Amino acid sequence: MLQQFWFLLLLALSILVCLVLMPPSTDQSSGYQYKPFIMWTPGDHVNDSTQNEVTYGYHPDQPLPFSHKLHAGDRDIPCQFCHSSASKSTVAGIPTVETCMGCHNYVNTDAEPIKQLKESFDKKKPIEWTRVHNLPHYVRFSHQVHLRARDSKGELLLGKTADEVCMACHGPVKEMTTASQYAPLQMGWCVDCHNRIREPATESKAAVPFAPVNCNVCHY
Amino acid sequence: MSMERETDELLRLERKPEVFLPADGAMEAPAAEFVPGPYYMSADERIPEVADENSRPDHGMAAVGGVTPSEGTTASQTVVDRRDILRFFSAGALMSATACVRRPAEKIVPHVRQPRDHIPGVPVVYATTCGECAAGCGVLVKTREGRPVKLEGSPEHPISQGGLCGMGQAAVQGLYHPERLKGPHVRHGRRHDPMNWDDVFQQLASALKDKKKIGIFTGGSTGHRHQFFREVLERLGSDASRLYTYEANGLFASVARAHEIAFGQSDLPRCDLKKAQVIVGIGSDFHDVGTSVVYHTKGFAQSQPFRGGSRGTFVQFESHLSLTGSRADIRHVIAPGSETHTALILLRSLYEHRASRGSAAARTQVRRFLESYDKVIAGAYQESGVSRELMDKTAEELLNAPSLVVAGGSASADENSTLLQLVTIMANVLTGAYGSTLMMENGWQPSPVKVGDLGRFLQEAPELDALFVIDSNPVFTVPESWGIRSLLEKIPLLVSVQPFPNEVDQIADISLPAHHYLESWGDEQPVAGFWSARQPAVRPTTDSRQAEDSFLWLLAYMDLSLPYKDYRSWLMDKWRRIYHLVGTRSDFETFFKAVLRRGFVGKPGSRTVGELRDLRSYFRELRPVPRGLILTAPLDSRFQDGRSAHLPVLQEMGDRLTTIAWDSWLALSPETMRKMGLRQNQLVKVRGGEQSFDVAVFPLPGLHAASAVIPRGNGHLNQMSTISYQNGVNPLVAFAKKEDPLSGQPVTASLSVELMATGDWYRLAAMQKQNDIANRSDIVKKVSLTQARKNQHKQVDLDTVPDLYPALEKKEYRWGMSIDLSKCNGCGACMVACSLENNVPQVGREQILLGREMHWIRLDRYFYGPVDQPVVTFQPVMCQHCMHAPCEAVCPVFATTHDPEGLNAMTYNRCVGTRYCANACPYKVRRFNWWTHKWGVIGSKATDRNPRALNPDVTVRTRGVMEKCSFCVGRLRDAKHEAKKEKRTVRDGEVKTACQQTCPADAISFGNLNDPDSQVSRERRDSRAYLMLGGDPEHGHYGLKTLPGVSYLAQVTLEEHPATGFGQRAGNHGHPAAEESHGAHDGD
Amino acid sequence: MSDEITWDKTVSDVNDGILAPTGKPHPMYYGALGLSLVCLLIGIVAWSLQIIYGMGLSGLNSPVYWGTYITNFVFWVGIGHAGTLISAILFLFRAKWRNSVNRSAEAMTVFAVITAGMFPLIHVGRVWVAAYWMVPLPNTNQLWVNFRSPLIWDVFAISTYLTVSLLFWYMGLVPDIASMRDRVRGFKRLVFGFMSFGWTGTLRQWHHYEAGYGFLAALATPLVLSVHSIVSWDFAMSVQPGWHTTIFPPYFVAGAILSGCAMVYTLVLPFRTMFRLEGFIRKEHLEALIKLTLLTSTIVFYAYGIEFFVAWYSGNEYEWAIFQKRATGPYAFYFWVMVSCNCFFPLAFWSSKIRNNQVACFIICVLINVGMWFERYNIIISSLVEDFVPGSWGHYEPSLTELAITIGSFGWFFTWLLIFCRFFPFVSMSELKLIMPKPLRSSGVKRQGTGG
Amino acid sequence: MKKQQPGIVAIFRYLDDICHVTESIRDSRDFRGHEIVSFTSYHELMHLAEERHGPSQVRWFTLVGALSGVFTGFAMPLWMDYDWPIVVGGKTAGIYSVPAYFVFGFELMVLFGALATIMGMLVMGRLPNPKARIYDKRTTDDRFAVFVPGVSVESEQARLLKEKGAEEVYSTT
Repeated sequence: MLQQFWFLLLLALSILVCLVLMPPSTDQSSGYQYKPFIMWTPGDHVNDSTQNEVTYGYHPDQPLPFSHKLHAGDRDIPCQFCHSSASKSTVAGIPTVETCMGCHNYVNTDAEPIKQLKESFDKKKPIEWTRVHNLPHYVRFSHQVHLRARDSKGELLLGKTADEVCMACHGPVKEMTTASQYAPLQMGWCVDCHNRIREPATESKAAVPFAPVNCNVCHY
Repeated sequence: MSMERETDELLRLERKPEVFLPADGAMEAPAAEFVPGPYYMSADERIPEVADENSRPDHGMAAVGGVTPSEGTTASQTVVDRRDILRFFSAGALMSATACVRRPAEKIVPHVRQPRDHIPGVPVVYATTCGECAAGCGVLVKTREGRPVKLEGSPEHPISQGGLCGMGQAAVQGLYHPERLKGPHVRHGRRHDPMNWDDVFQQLASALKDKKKIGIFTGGSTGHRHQFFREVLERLGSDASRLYTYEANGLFASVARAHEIAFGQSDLPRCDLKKAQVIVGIGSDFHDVGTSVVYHTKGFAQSQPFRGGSRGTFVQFESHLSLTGSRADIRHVIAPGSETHTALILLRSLYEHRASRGSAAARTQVRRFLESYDKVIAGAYQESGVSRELMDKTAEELLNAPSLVVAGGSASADENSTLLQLVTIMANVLTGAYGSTLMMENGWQPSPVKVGDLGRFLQEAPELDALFVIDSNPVFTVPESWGIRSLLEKIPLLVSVQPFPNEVDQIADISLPAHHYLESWGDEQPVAGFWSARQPAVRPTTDSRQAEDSFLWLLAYMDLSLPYKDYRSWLMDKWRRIYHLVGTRSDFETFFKAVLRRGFVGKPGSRTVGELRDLRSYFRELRPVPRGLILTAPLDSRFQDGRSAHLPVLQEMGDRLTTIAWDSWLALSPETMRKMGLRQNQLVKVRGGEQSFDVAVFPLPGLHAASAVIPRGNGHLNQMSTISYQNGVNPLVAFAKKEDPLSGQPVTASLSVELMATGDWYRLAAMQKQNDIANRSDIVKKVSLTQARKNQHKQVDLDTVPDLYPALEKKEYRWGMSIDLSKCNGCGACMVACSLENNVPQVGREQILLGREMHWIRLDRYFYGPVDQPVVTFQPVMCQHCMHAPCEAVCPVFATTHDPEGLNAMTYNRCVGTRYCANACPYKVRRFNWWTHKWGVIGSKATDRNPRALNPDVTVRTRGVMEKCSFCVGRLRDAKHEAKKEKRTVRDGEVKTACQQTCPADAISFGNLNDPDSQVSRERRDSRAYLMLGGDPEHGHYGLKTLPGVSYLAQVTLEEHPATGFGQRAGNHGHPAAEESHGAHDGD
Repeated sequence: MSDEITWDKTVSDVNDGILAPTGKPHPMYYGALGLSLVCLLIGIVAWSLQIIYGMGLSGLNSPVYWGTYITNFVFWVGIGHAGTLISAILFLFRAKWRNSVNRSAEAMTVFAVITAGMFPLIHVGRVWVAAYWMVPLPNTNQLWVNFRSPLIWDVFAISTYLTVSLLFWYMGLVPDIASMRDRVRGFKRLVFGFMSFGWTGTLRQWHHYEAGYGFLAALATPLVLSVHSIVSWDFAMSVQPGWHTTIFPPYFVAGAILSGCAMVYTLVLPFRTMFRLEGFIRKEHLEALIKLTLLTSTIVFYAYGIEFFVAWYSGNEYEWAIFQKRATGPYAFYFWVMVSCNCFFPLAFWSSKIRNNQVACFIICVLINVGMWFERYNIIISSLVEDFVPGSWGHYEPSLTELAITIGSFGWFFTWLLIFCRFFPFVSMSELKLIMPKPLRSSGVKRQGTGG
Repeated sequence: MKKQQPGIVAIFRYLDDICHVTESIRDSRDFRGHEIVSFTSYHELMHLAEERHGPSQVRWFTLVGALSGVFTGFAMPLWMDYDWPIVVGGKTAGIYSVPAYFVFGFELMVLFGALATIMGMLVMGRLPNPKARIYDKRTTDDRFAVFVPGVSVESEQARLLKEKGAEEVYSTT
C-alpha cells in the first residue's frame, strides 16, 4: 500500500516537471523557432499585462467582413497602401474610411458591407475595429524602425520586399480572411529575433546582432 | 531684423511644414482622433466627429440654433477603465495564475477622413502663446492624436527663449482638469444647475435687453483682447470705460504708474538683464514672479553666472528670503516695509558719487528731490538698517559697469509701492540704465492693466446692471476687506466666464465656462511692436466656449451681431494692421499662417520719452516704516495669486525655499521663533489685522527679525475646486482696505501683527527635512571667483578612476548631463516639466508627510552660513545614471540594468518591488509606487488629472514597482531614429530632456559624453565640474566611484568682492557659532 | 559536564515521559495556542490588506525603503540559527547537553526560517510575480535572474538552509516517529509508519544513519555560518554608510546565534512546563545554554565596539556620521535598547546564581530577543534615514500594518511550533537516551528495574 | 501482505549484553542474516556495526552530491549569463562576476550534498521500507533485540542468546 503511494507521488512529480519544461505548442509553422529552453512560468502572464494564453490565432469578429486575402492577396494591394503610417510612425494605423472609399466609391458598391462603409462615410461615423495585435502597455514597439531595418549592405533585414517585412511578424496575411494573430508577441519571441539576426561575422569582428537587446529599447 | 530677412524667414518657415504644422489645422482637422495608443481607450473619448461642427460659431450666425456637442454622453460607465481591469488582474493574479483569462477586447477607431499632415503616433506641434500670466511667453504645444500632452517654451520666441516656468508647464493639467465646468451653469440659490448654451444665451439676451450699464472685469492682457471687450461693451450700449482690468501682481500697476508720473508714459520698461553686469534689487522678485519671469531668468542666466572668467554681481536688499534673493551674491536684510527708504538712501549715494550719470535737467530734479527729503533720508539709515558706507560702495559698483536697479516683490504691495518705483526710476536715471539695460524708448513692455481700474470699479460697480467677470478672480485676489464679494453679489446680473471655476462662479448668476488658452484664439504683445499669436491646439475638451466667442453669440442673440463669425475673424482683422506694420511682400493669408506657425512676429518700434519730471510732491504721502512684527503676503512663486492653485502638479512641486507642498505656512526668522518660544509646525493665531486666522509656523533663514511671511495664493474657499479648496490659508483676510494711493493696488504687505500660539500643531508637508549640508564635502561644491578664474583653462578628467575591472566598451553615445549650480535659481520648472513628461503621479499632502513624493527630479535646497544671512544653493538631483551603478547590481531580477549608451534603464514591468535598488542608491533618486496612483484621487483630495493628459510615450507605472529618471529615453530614442533615417549621428543639442528644455536659467545641458565637442563634454571637463559623491579626485579620493553621467558645475561665490562685506561673511561661514545656531534651527 | 548530571530517570522512562504528555498538555498550552492563532489572524488580515491596497499601507517611504519587514526577516533568520548550530556544530563538538534541547531548537529553526522566508514576499511590491521571478526558472522572457544580486544569494541561501534544516530535523525525528508508531495502532500507526519510512532500528540503519547525520552536520555547519553572512551581505553589498562594512558577516552570525540561543531558552522553559519535561531537560542543560548565550553576547558586544572603532578609524565622513547618529540621533533610543539588551543585561550571566535562576534567565533572554530585534531595526533604519545626501533625508515609523504583520509572524511561528509539539516529541528521544545512564548490567540499573 | 521470513527474536535489556552478543554472533554461520535492533545509536554498538558493515558508503553519496552542487553552482549562473549577458554595476556578465558565484557554488554544494546524503542514508539503510519488519515494539523504547532468521525457539541459537542474557526469546512467523 505504501509502495503504491510512493510510486504515485513520483509519477505526479515527474508529470509536474514535464509540464514545466514542456515547450509551448507552436501550431504555426514559421521561420521562428523556440529555443529548447523556452518555458512558461506563471509570472509571465499575470504581469499587469493584457497578454495571456490566447495569443496565437486570435481573430475576433470585426464590424465589417474585411478580407485581407481578397485585398492583399488576390488584388495584391501593398500593405502600406492602407496602413500608410507604418513607415512613418510607431503605429501602423488602421486606414480611414476615406481610404476605403477611394476605391469603393466605384468598386463593388452594391455589396452589403460596402453599403455599410458608405453609410459610415456619409454619417462621419468611424468604424470600430477590434484590435487583434495587442502588446502590453509597457512595451514600445515602433513599426517604422522595423520596416526600415537594413543590414550593412543596405538590404532590408526582415524580408526582400516591404510586404515581406510586414509578413515576417504578421504572418501570411495575404491568405487570411479575417486578420488573425500569427506571432505569440511574447518577449522571448521578440528577443529571439533580436538575437538571431546578426551581421555576418568577419575576420576581425564577431557576429554582432543588428538589433539591441537592452531593456530600455522596448521598456520605458 | 530687416524686412527682407523677415520675409525670407516667413518663407523659410512656410517651407518647413514639419516644424510647425498648419496653424489652423486644429480647427479644420478634428482633434477627436484616437489611435492605438495605450491610454486613449475609454469610450467617453470617442467624440463623434459630426456633432461639433454645428456647435462651433465658425459656421456663422446661421447656425445659431445648432445642437450642442453630445460628447461624453456615450455611456462611459459601461466601459471599465483599462487600468482598473489591470489592477483587478494583478490583485487576482495569484489565484488566476493558471486560469485562462479572456483578454479584454480593445477597439481601434480610425478617422473617417485623415486629417491633413497628421500621422497617428507622430506628435504634431503647434506654436502658441502662454496664457497663464501676462508675460506672454511663446510655447510649443506637443499634441499626440489631437491632444496636447506637453508644453515647451518656444526656442525662437524672444520672451521665453525656449524656457517655460512651472506654471506655464502645468497649464496642460489645467486643460484636462476634471473639474472644469461641463457646460454653462445657472445659479439658483446655492445650487448651480447646468443649462445648454442656447438657453443660457437666450436668458442672457433677455436679461440684458435694455440694460446699458454693463461692465466687464478681466485680468491683464497686452493683446487685442481688451480692445475686443471695449468694442463689445460699446455694441451692447454700455461704455468702453466699463472695462476694468486688474492683476493681483501689483508690480504692473506700480511700475506703469511710476513711469507715467516720471515720464508721462504708462508702460513698463523692459529689463534687459543680460546686459547688466551689476544688478541691485530692492525687494525685487524677478525670479519668483516679477513681470516676465522666464525672460528675466533667461537674461539673468546670461549675465550673472560665472562664464568666461567673469561674472556679474547681484545685490539684493530685502526683508525676507525670496527665490530672487537666494540668487544674490550679496544679500542685505532690511526691515520689512523699509524698501522705499532703502531706495532713497541708495539714490542719495548714487547722486553723490562723482561717476553718476543722467542729464543735467534730470540731475537737477534729483538734487531738488534729495534736498526736500533730506530729513527722511537721514532717518532712513536707521530704519532700514543699512549703513551709509555700504550704500556708497553699492552705488560705486552700480556706476562702474552696465547696471540696473530693480524693485518689486512684496515691496510692490504696500502703500509706498509706486513711490519705491519712482525712486528706482531716479536711481536708474543716475546709473544710466535707461537705454542700455532698461528699454523704455524701444522695446518697452506695454502694461497689461490700466492703472486705477480697481478703484474705479469699486465706485461704479453699485450702479452696474450686469457684470461679466472674465479670466479673473477678484473675490479671492483682492483682500476680503475690500468687499468685492458683497459688491458683486449686489450686481443684478453677474456672469462669470472662467476657464476654471473659481470664487466668482460661486456667486455668479450665470457661469459660462471659457476655453482654456490652449483651446483659444488670441494674441499678446509682450513687448511693444512684438506680437505673439495664440491659437487653439486642441478641440475643446469640455463644452466650453471662448469668452470672446460667447460675446459674439450673445450679441447675435440680441440682434446686435458684429460682422464677425468668430473671434478669430475679428482678430485677423486686427492683424491686418500688424501685417501692414510689418510690411512683408507676401499676402496676408501667407503672412498670418506663417506667423501662426512660428508663433510671433515683431517689428520693434521706438519712441521718445520725455525728461524726468519733478517728483517731489508725491512723496509727501510717504508712509513711515511700520513697527512691530510685520506680515507680508507675497505672491507665491508657484501659482502667483492663486490662479493655478487647482493644479496638483504645482501644489506638489512645493515651495522651493521651504519645500512645503500643499500647504500655507508662516515663515519666521529662526531667531524670532526662538525668542517667541515657537517651534516648527506650531499653529499660531495671527492677530492684529482685519481677521485673525491660524497658520503653522516654519523657520526660514534669511528673514528680518520683524518679518512674518505668508505667501498668498492658497486658502481658496471655492468648493468647485477640490484641489485648492481649504488648502492652506489665505493671508489676505488680515489686510484692511488700504491701497497704494498712486497705483490703486490693494495693500498686502507691511501689516503689523502679533502671533499667539494656539497650543495646537499642524504638520507642514516639507519635503526636505535637513536644511543644511551636514558637513558633507562632495555633494555641493563651491569655488571662489578667484579660484574659478585661476583654473578657468584647467581641465579635469572625472572619468578616470582606478578600477579593478576593465572599462566597458565605448559605444557611439554615452548620454550625460551637466548642471550648473551657479545658474540654477530653484524655480522648480524642471520638476513640473518632468512630472508631466513622464506621467509622474501627484500623491497629495498625506503621502508627502510620509515622505513619499514621486518627483523624478528633486531640487535640494541647502542653507549655509548664519541664519540671518544664509547662502542658498539649489541642487537639482535626478538619477545620476552611474556607470558603476550601485542599484543595478543588487536587483535580483534585472529590472534595472545598464544600457550600452550609459543609461541606467529601469524596466518597470520586470520590477518585483524589492526596493533594494533604492536602498543601494546613494543619491536616493528612486521612487517607489506605494499605491496604484489613481487618476481620480490625490490623498484625501478627490480629484486629480485626466488620464488623457498622460504622455503616451511613457509607460504608466503600476503599484509595487520602482521608477526613476530615465533621461527622457523616449526622446533619445526618437532622436536616434530621426538621425538614423538621415544616416548621421545625433547632433549636439538636437535632443533635450524635459527638464533641460524647460529650464529658464539654462542650468542643465545634456548630450553625448563620447563626443568630445559636445557642450556637456566640455562642461564635464571644466575645472568646476565635479561628480556628486565623487570625493576629491584632485587629491586622489574618488568617493563612491559610481561615475555618474550627471556632473555638476560648482557654484561660484563672490567672497573676495571688493565692494561688500562678503569676505567677512565668508569668514563666518563654517564658524562654530554660526553653525550651531543654524543647527539648532534644523533640529526643530 | 552533563556527565555529572544525576539523572532520576532512566532510558525506560523516556518514551513514556515524553510522549504521554503530548496528548494531554498543560492548560497553558491551549492558552498559548489560542493567542498564537489570534496573532496569526491579525497578520493574515494585515497582509491581505497590504496585497490588495499596496505597500503604501506600510510606513515605508523614500528614503527608508526597508523597515520592519526586513527587520523581521533578519530577526527570524537569526532565530533560525540556533537550531542548526545546536544540532550540527555542537554535535560535531560532541557537546552532550545539546541532545536534550536539539529537537526544540531544530523545530524552532524550521519554523523560524519559514517565517523569515515569508518576509521577503511580504515586503516586495508585487508578490504575485516576485515568487517566480526571483528564481531562475525557464520562462518566455528568456531572461534569467541577476546572480550578482545579494537577494538572489538570499534566495539560494535561505532555501538551502530551509531544506537542510528540514532534512536534519526530520532525520532526527525518524527514530522517534518509529517509537510513536510502536505505541499506537490503526490508522495512526499507518501514518506514523509512513512518516518513519519503516524505520526498524537495525544496526545497519543506525550505522548509515549515524554516518549520514555526521555528514549532514558537517555540511550544515558552514551553512549556518554562511546563511547569516549572506543575509548580512544584503546590507554589506550596498554602498550605504553603516551597512557597507566587512565586519557584518561575523557580526551577524554572532548576533544570530545569540538571538537563537536566547530564543531556545525562551521557548524551552515554558514548553518544559507545558509538556512536563522537567525530568529530561535538566537545569544543567539550561545552564549550558545560558553559557553559550553569554559567550555569543560578548562576541556581539565586541562587534558593536569594533564597528564603531572602524567607522571612526576609516576616516569616512559618511560612515562616522551614521555611527554618531546611531548613538545620539533621533533613533538613539533603539540603539541603547539594543546595547543594553544584548551587551549589558547578559553580563549578569557571569553570576552562576543568576544562571541557575530560571526566572531571571528567562527575563534576560526575552530582553535579548527584544534587543536583537532592535539591533536589526537599528541597523536598517538608522542607515537609511540619513545617508549620503542631506536633501533626501527622511524619517520612519512603522505603520499599524507593519506591526500587525510582525505580530502575525509571531503568531505564525508559535502556531506551528505549538502544533508540532502537540503531536511530536519535543525532545529527541533517541538522542536523549544516549546521554542518559547506559542500561548496563554492571551499574546500578537494578534500582530502576520497576521503571519498564 | 507477503509472508515474512520466520525466525526468532531475542530481547535484551542491557547494553553490555547486546554488545557481547553482537560481537560473538557476528561471524557465526549459525546466525547468518541476523539483525541487531537498537533503540538508539550507542557508541559501542556503532563501533560493532562498523566492524560488521565496514565504513558507511553514505560518504560517497555526499561527495558526489556536493561536487555536483559545486559544479551546478558555477555552471548555472555562468551559462545563464552567457545566454543573455546583461551589464549591471559597470561590469559585464560572466568571468568578471565569478566572485559572486562562489555563493552559489557553496550553497548548492551544501544543498545537493545534503540531499545526496539523505538519499544515501535511505538507500544504504534500505529505506523507505514499506514492508519493514517490526521485530518487537519494545525495540524503539528501551530494549535491544536480536533477530535470527530461519531458526526456532528450541534451536541452539536461541539457547545461546538466552545464555547471553536475553530476557525473552520467541519465534515470529
